[in-house]
Amino acid sequence: MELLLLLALLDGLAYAAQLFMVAVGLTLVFGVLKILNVAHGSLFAIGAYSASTLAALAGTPWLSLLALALAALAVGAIAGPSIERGLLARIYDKEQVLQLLLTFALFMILEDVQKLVWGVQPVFEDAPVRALGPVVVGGIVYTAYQLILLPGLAVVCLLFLVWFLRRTVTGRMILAVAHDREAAEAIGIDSRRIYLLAFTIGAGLAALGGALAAPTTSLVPGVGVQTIVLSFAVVATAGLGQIEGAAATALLVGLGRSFAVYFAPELEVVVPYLLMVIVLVLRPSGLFGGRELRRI
Amino acid sequence: MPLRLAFAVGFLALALLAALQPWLRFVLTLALATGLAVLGIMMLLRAGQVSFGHALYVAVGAYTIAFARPQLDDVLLLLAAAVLAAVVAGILVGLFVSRYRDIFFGMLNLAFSMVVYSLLEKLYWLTRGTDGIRVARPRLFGVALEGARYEWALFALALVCVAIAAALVARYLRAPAGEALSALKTRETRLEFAGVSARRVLFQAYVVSAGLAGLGGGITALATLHVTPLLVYWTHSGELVFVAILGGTANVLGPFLGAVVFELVRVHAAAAFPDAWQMILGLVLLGIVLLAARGLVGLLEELGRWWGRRV
Amino acid sequence: MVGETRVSSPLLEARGLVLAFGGVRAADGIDLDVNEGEILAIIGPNGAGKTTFLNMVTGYLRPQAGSIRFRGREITGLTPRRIVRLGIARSFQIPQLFTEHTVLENLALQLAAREGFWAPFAPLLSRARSERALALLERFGLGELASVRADALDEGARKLVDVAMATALAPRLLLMDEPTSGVAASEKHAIMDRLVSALRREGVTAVFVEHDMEVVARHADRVAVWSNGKILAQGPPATVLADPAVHREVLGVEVAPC
Amino acid sequence: MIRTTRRQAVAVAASALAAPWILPRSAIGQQKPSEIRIGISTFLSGPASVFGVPGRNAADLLIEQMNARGGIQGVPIKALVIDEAPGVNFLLGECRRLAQNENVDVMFASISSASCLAVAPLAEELRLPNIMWDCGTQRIFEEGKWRYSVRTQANAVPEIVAPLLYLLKMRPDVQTVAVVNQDYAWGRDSWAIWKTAMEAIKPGIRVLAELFPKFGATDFSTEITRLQALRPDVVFSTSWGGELDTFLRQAAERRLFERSLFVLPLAESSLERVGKTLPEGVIVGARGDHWFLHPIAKDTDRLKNFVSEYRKRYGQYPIYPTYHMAQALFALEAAYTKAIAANGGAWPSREQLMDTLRGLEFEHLTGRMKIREDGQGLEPMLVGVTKHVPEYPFPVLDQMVLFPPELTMNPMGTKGLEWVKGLTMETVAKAPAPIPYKA
Repeated sequence: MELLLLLALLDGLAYAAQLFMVAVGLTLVFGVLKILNVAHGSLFAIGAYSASTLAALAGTPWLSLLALALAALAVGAIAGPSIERGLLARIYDKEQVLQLLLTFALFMILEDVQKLVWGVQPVFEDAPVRALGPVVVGGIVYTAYQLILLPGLAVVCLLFLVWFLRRTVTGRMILAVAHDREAAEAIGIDSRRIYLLAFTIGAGLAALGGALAAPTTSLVPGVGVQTIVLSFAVVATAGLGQIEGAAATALLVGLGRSFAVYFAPELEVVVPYLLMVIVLVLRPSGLFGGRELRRI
Repeated sequence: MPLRLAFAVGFLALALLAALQPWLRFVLTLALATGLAVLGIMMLLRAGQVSFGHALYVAVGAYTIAFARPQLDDVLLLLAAAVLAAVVAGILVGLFVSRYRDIFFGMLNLAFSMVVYSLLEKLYWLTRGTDGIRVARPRLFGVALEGARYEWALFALALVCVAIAAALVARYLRAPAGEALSALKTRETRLEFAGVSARRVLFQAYVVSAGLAGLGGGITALATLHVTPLLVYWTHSGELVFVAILGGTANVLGPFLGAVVFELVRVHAAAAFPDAWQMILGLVLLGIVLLAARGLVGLLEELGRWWGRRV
Repeated sequence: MVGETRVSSPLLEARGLVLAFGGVRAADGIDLDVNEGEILAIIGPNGAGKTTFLNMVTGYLRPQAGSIRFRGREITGLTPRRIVRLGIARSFQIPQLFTEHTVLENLALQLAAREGFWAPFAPLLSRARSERALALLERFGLGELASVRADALDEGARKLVDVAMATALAPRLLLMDEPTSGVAASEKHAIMDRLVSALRREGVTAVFVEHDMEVVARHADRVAVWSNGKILAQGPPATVLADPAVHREVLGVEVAPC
Repeated sequence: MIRTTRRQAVAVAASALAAPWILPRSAIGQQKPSEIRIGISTFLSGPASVFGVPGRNAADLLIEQMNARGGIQGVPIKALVIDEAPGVNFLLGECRRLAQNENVDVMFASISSASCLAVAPLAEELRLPNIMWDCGTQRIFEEGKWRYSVRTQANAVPEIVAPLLYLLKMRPDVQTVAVVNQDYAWGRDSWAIWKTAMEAIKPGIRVLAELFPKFGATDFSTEITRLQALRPDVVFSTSWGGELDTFLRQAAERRLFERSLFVLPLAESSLERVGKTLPEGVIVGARGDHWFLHPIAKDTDRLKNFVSEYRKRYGQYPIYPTYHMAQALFALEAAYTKAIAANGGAWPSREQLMDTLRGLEFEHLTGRMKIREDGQGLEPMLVGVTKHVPEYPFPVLDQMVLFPPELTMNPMGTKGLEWVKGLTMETVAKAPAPIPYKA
């Protein structure tokens, strides 16, 4: 029984790490730009496809690990600014619904773009996983990639983001804009630049999430769709723009899911949504969200 | 009343289209059904709230018909059952979600719809999972209709439902509780300081919107005679919001205009580019959002104004 | 028992209200009575806690300690919706208008809030309601703006519409947060004259936050001076405004020429 | 000006209102058409496009080849492809468009069972000949009688029974089994068939875990950990596409193949992609009597030519949906040919075409098959076990058994799920001898 619990815990951690990597970028973008980016899943998918392509070219397994990071960086650096400047920046003054729908349109377009570029046959490149080899826990074989590297990177990513946002000038500027755009502008912060920066980081994180997931899974049309809905649930459960909240929620969902697989497999699919409803009943602004009072 | 005229012209145009192109009868019936669901979405959009899960009520309506069909053999009774079930579901969920705003409102709706989606897939013994349930073609006023007659009857019925729903919703939107929807969007606190429960304003509209979506789902099920869980998948909910924006929220014509244009674009895009129809739809949506944020109704109004200036 | 029914009992009694936000004490033991029929002005520097007091009375903020009674009834902790139904309406420092509606519709929504709000198919702008809304607007000299969308108004007009909306609720107690700030100086007095005479005619008790000492001196029966979440002084305008401490605290900060 | 338009409009509307009571075009008379128009519904987007697109590719290639030979009875073929991914509502509208606007002569529907179940009644209504080219649910002909629909391949019952028979023949000592299926109709149906048949043939095999990860899952780590801890003798999975690939890769990385024997009735379609990650000794099905190294047909020109042309054009070996598409096309060709011959050279009506399809025997790429009177196709089931050979960078099938339909398919008028309850060890014993892989 203890072994079973331990295994469920390990599986949950590994899953939570993947989930966090996808959700954190979405949370960041939502926190700063107040836009729920439906195309986040597409960026995830494009990051994953690019990483697979690049990793396949890399030759040696260790180089392929590097290729993952490179692919994410490239996708973030290209897609982020072009989407923000080319599309989003045009409608910041419009209603939120329109901004949401814009990203939905983008999602539909990118779905077909992926198909045209990478085709419909599943793409699979697991050289990075093989490079790290297996780990054995209690007689059970895991891959080091999923059990150690991914959770490790998720923690690094979390710590980095917290440090970046709280301790650096740029990060504080992002937080200031996220908190109150008008007040931030009043003290001389160029919110347009912050938007660009935050969206680019968010896009990069989406691509990174995809790139890191790529070696563990087959990429097929629709892979982004599957990921994005879950990330939505994480973002809402966490509270608006809460990085630590996203981590905590990802952990909750990851553990909830793996315990479900062990003890009540039929519940697996609904676990994230049940968690979300329960959390929002108890805390209407999300796990880490503070209640906002409007100045009147 | 120009809106009534627009509806009359629109109905005539649809009937003509359906007569000239028999296959469009079915597509247009579905478009009208979608329009009914979007009419409900549009009420919520007026309150600034985006439901990313309203396909739930479409599915409740459709599955109610699938489950009730063995006992009921009448189109109108079945539709009534569909609306009733959707209203009940709307009350249950609405009591909960009407407390929430913006992303929480949107995501909770999404969550409920996704839970129902997985239940429809999971409860295989009850729902036949993704295979879906066949609906035997019911009678209308005791008359068994075949093929094209049934299609015409359903098309006409959809038009009648649209006319009634549009008229009632238009009046509702002019009544205080309807006008309060956009008041809720712009200054919810002020509503509360006037002694009005913003939650009740939203709840009431939510239940109406659920009923409308249920009616739309019912008509859909009666037209396709086969219901599957895909009806409630979140992309379908997204489509409903898409159509609402495409049509515009200025008046009750928008949802139907949007739905008809959406279906026609989709059908023609799919015919011309079977591999990239989704991209075409995405580009249309992009164009609307960037260039005509008030939707087709807004475009029509501007066209009318331009015409007025020229003459 | 007998005491509560006395005519002289205050309409509103605030006792020992305390509220702090992150170290700043916006209310630090506020005791204040508002008597039936009087018009009370609240003055004080920015950040003294004037708006916070209104927010607590109307249920937007909940005091951490203390109690508020209205017509002898405990209202602390009730929601704004309940409180407004008991007869306390307010206007806002930052106008809270329904910006997608016309001025007339803004007023009509307030009127509808009192009756007929849930009638599903009776139009908001029924003839009777429109006429009443228009009459209210005329009182504030806003008749011509009736069909203008609220987001197209200038600051002064917005402010007045906001106050008009509060009066449309026909409260027993009307709280106004800087009702004429942003209104052109030339119109200020005329509007206040009309407003105050209407309040007195209808026997409405009012509290208003004001920075313009002339307005205070002319219209208030009584003045309360706020400072750092406390009431520094209260009494008839002539006495209070002559107090050097008040002068230093309020006028020294606010009105001194730069 | 205005008056004429209105009068025209009224006239058009009036004639159109009358239109539904006019008989459809096809019933009036059968002249030899200028082309045979086929509407094909297949997945062009979403996860199932891993089957849909190869199916469409095969159609393109084969139709081109057929037209180069002069088409069917001298009439060229034209295909109109539609995407069934958006769901039944959309598909039914598209089918109506194809039938009523594009005047297709035959419909090939579909991949998903939901699509087939929804299209069959519509085909009746439109009197539109419909060949179900790939969908698997056995319910279609068990629960409905369809005048205008046939299926040119087997169905879920033999597709699951054959690998089970193969397993029990190869490993009669199996004690425990676990299932990992996608959580949707096919995953549930196929498990029900397997479980029922297994309990009938060899009662007492214990089911250690029934895992149904959600459809479209991208990670099976948790399931794999479960399976490692439970150590079932057999892991059964009817997953397909990217999900099967992921499951197999993750299982290989985590050495699950060393602990359990895998039975994968659909894995033929994944072999080339997963490559030698998939170890030897895994039981693999092909959803029918076809494979590019089919033990009997592999040296025939017909198959060799198809495989090499397909590879040249699309860069991959053909997988089962391409054969299913071929079966549909060859059946259509054979039916037209036979019907015209029986008709004294005249072009057959839709009803004649359908009558001919029932009971039709026809040649396809890898053999010969028959369509039963109820419309259900009968074909043998190829099952084998993986083997690594130097000639190919991916596993090939060894010890192939071609299970005849008599052994694995329920007879007409019975329900598959009931019929499998009558299977016994004798059925296993009747399995034909395995054919070893030959380069």
